Amino acid sequence: MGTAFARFLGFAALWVVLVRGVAPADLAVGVLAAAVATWASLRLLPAEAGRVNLGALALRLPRFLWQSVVAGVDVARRALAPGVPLRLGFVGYRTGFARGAARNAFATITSLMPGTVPVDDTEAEISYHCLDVGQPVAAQLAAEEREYADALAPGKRLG
Amino acid sequence: MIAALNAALAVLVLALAVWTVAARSTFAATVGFVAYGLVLTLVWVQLQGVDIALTEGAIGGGLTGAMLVAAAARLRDTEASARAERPGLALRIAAACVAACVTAALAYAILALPEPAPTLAHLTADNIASTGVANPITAVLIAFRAMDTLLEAIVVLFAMIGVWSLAPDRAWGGRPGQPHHADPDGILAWFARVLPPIGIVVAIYIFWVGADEPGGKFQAATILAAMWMLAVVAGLADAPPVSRTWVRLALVGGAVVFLAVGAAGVVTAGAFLAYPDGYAKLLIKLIEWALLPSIALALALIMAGAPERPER
Amino acid sequence: MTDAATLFGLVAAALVGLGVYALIVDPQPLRKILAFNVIGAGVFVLFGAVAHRGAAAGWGGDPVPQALLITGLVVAFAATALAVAVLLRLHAETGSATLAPEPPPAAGDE
Amino acid sequence: MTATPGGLLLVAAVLVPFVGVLAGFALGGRNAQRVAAVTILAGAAIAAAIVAAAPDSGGTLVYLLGGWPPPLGIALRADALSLVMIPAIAVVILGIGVYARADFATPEGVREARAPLVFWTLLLAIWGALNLVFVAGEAFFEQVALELLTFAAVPLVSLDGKAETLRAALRYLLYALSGSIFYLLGAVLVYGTYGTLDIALLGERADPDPATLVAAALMTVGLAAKTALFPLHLWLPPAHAGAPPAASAVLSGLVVKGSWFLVVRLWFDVLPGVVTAPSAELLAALGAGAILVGNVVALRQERLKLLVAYSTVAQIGYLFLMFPLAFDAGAAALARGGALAGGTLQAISHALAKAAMFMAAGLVYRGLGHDRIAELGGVARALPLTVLTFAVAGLALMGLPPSGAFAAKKLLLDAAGMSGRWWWETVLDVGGLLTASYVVLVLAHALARPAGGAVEPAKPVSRLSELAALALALGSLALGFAALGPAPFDALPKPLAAKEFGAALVTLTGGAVLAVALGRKLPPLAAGGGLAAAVRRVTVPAGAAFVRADGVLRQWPVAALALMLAAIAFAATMLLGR
Amino acid sequence: MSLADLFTVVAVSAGAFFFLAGSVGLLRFPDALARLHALTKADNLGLGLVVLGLLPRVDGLLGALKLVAIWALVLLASGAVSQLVARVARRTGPRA
Amino acid sequence: MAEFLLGAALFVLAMVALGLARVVRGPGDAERMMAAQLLGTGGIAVALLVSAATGVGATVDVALTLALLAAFASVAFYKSATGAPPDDAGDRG
Repeated sequence: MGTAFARFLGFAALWVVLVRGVAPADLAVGVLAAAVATWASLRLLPAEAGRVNLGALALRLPRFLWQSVVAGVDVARRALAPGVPLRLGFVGYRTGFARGAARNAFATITSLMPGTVPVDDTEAEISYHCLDVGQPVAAQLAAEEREYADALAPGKRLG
Repeated sequence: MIAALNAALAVLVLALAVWTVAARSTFAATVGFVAYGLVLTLVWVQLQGVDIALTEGAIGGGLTGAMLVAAAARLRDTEASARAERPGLALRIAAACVAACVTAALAYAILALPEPAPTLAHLTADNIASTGVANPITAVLIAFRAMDTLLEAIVVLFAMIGVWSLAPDRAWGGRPGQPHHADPDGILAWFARVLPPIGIVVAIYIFWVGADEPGGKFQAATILAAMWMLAVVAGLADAPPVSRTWVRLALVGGAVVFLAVGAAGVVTAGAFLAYPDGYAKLLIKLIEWALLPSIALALALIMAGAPERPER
Repeated sequence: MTDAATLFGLVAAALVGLGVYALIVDPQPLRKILAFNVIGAGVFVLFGAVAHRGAAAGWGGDPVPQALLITGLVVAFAATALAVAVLLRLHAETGSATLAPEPPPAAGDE
Repeated sequence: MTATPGGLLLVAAVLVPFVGVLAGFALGGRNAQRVAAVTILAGAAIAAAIVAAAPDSGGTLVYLLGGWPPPLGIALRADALSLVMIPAIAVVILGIGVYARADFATPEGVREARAPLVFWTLLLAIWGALNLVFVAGEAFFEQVALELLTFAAVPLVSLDGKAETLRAALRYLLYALSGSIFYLLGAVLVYGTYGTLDIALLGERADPDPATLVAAALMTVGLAAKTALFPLHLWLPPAHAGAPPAASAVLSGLVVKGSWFLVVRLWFDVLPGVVTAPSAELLAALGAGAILVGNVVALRQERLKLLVAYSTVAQIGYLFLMFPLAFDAGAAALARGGALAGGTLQAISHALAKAAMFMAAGLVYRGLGHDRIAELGGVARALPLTVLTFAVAGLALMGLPPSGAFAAKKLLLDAAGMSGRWWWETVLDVGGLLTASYVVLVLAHALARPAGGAVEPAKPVSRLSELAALALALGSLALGFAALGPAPFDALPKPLAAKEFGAALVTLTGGAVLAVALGRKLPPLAAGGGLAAAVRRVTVPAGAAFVRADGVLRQWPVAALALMLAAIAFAATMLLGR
Repeated sequence: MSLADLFTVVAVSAGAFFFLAGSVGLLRFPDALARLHALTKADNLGLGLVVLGLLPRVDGLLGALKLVAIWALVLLASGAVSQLVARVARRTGPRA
Repeated sequence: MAEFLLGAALFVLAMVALGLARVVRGPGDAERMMAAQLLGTGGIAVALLVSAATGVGATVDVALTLALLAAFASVAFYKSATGAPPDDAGDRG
């Protein structure tokens, strides 16, 4: 019930942002929209699949944004400056997240991190493609995982 | 600067059209077409047709693109043999000449269009107050030319019946399309779990503002259909059997409500599809709310294809 | 105002021409469907340019053609989807996708 | 512009079939057929009511949808032309509905089957779309009607799901969509020029300026492509021959009349002062080509259904002969009059006869298990009513008295005589001869003795279906009588005069000679072998050349090129003839 | 030029620069997976900076949040889709 | 200021067009999809910039729609490359 209500509030907040106001008529439809969205969300992603601690995630926002900037600058540097080398390769990263919603959220976040794109995953590890395998990629990913561990609580497998 | 932006868009549209026409591989041409649809969305913005940009973005950028990409991948093995049927040089030159003639004639006609341009904007503005809505396009769609819209909703239904008619006899009444399997813990499934609820909120928003600002049922229905398709291809949802009574009722519901309101107008307002004074906005909303799920479902089922899996 | 309309009107004319060329020469049905959509986009852009020319009453375009365009886009999608569905069914049935005239019917009964 | 009494009937004529579609589709199963039956009766009653209401409204019914007058709103209008077409189409639908009961019943033990549901819903869909074509008062609205018609017609082509019919359906869909898009392109230019698409308003305003000329050319060829006017007929023979018989009857008898009607609307009502004499001659020349090629190729077919389909190609040609004959050189505009009346009568007559002929062909197929013309021997004894239907429909198509086509021909020839264009008279006569040739050919085979003893029907044939087909054929044949009364038909010669019978005899004999000369094989019952063989040495290669030419024209690239060339030709003739 | 305008000019220019970088990367990087990095990293940052630059120009907090929501949506979609494209690119080998 | 924003939009559009060279050059279908994806992101940026420059707030909703749906072609691409039914999953790579 808590999850449903939290999601409902999230969708309602999205609605308020979209209509840019809280006029009563708008809000009435917004409640309906959020209710439908919550219903769909609970069907597609059951509450027991894991919990996202939005508060904890919000605390990581500055770090996430900064990492995005670093990632962008890194790519720009490699694209525009001919001197900067590319050392392409794959790195397997053993993650503590079991397969499922939490791991996918983690993978998506790390796909926006500097130098890494997840290309595959198995039971034990996520395979990353890296722009520079000379970097301590696994260590960086481990640091990320620690950062996000309390924000992304893994839940039951859906498969 | 706006002229430069327009010129750039024009060049980009033309370049992508040339690519779509000339690419050797059909898949490459299809991707070019997807890009073409996205650029057209920006063209609509520049032509101050935001309503149309929304529709193009949803249909051209979303549904049509996905459908054609999937079809191109499915038909890849037929390409080599089809290429052998390519007509000879003489015919190609003739075709080029004819196409150039058509373009030239059209360009001439366009440059000869009268100045100042005729418009129904003033007439629309004079009469829009009686409809209670502020978006003139919605007023045209559901009041001044309501019959058009009613029949277009029926056209979509006919197209869907046409798609269904392609079913093998044994599969009739069953579920459309092939079953989709995807790793339930994979990234596609995750994306399909997270995005559709957001899409639902956005769709209802686009629908809701349509009375007074750009937006409306067609755009919203397209988004809903796309969200549902995402869940289907990720293996999280399945198309319902086409013989289900609720499916049939949901499909015809919008048109039936539209017809009923129209028929009531004969008694209450003196003409079919006329709205009594003071109730216009209410009835327009009623029609739109009824059309939204019907059109969304019809578009989704058109995308899903003919029934291929017998029930049970 | 009319500058954009004229420019995109001429673009529309070119799009129609390109689509017509592909419609004639490309043997693959899917490419013909693409060509139909290229022509369709040209027609719609022209209609949009015509609507933009009719900008008045404080609106950026004549709302009547703009409204017609929206239904037109939806119907063009339905048409494309129906054509793709027939094509895929033909492919599933025969393993090929060609519009070349059918081979002479077999001598026996169907 | 104001609404007239009875205008609401026009809304009903369009929407009652569509309500039937929705109800039949929603209820599903056997109910679809029941709903169709009720709807067809209701629709027929509405058609009758429209005809009855017309005199009170001064001959033209008008309805303003939503109470909004054009140009902002849309008007429905039924003029004299619509008032003839609506009841005629209702009669054909009624006949097809009765005929199809046997073919499209939901089998026992099944809640719902694909083909019946699709057929019954789309039959109503086509009817509503056609009524919309007849009453729509606006060019974009006509476009909607065309879309409805196409989307409803294409699935009927591939109803049996075989690969050839799927290919035929795809070709039809793609070519028809191309036609639609060019029609829409023209409509866009018209809107850009006049700020309205209302037909009545356009009729007052249209001038021959560049945009209008380009629009006129594009809209004309778009519609011609959807009508399968020669040489834009690539899709028609396989589509009409491959569909189930009741569907073929709908497609051949009715659907092509929709886009033809729009050409008439466009030329007579929207652009009467824009089109020129040379462009009208060009349109009719394409019609003449259709008559010649369609008929000769029909004669060379091995299969009955393909023969009938090619005969449709030819019949479509007839429908376009009226345009130059209706051109009033004095006013430099198209004029409503005898030629238009003749053309309309021809359309109705063909709708009835062609539907009947496809039904008969379907019954032959069902009865024998095949429709190879050379093996039809004995079928006249096994299925006498069906062969009679074919013969009667054939007579009607030839234009022999007292058929509607006969009266139509007289009306057209009167118009031709007045303006001294003997050329079109020749085309009509040659067309009649060629039609006679394949009707005679088929009948000669059907009446011949079977190769091995008596023919037993492979499957029983529904008597009701036979009677429905016969009724339509007889209706076409008797249409000449119906047309005898009111002006401008009263100027016609009496169809039962001895002179007319003499002419009929000449046509039949000539047809027989042509059948001997051009047929694939020497038909049975043909005497005088030596002379015939000598003639055939020359004529048969000529016939085969027609078939080859048709084969080339029906290749996609050629047909698509022809579409655009036709557009250019129409634009040029409209420009040059000024 | 006000401070807000200056902020807009700087942020939007920076955003445009990253679009440049992304496109150059897409063209210059040697294989499909490397190009994917250019797409997901540079362009998303570019869009983010454009959004950032436009924030002072929209009225109201909610208007600003709406722009941010659009960016977040793009991040979500591109983060997920880049992984899908990567899987295909890896499967089909270095050529594709 | 509007001129600057439109100029930025033009620049972004030009960059996107540059990236579209990948649609032409490929070499693989994955690159082509990426280029189309790039156009989605760039198109959103252009729509937002134009919206800010012209003051037509509704254009933001166009960007919103694109953000929601521009990824769909890529999803279809992924499905058709990986999710084909077993009988015609013949490897092409």
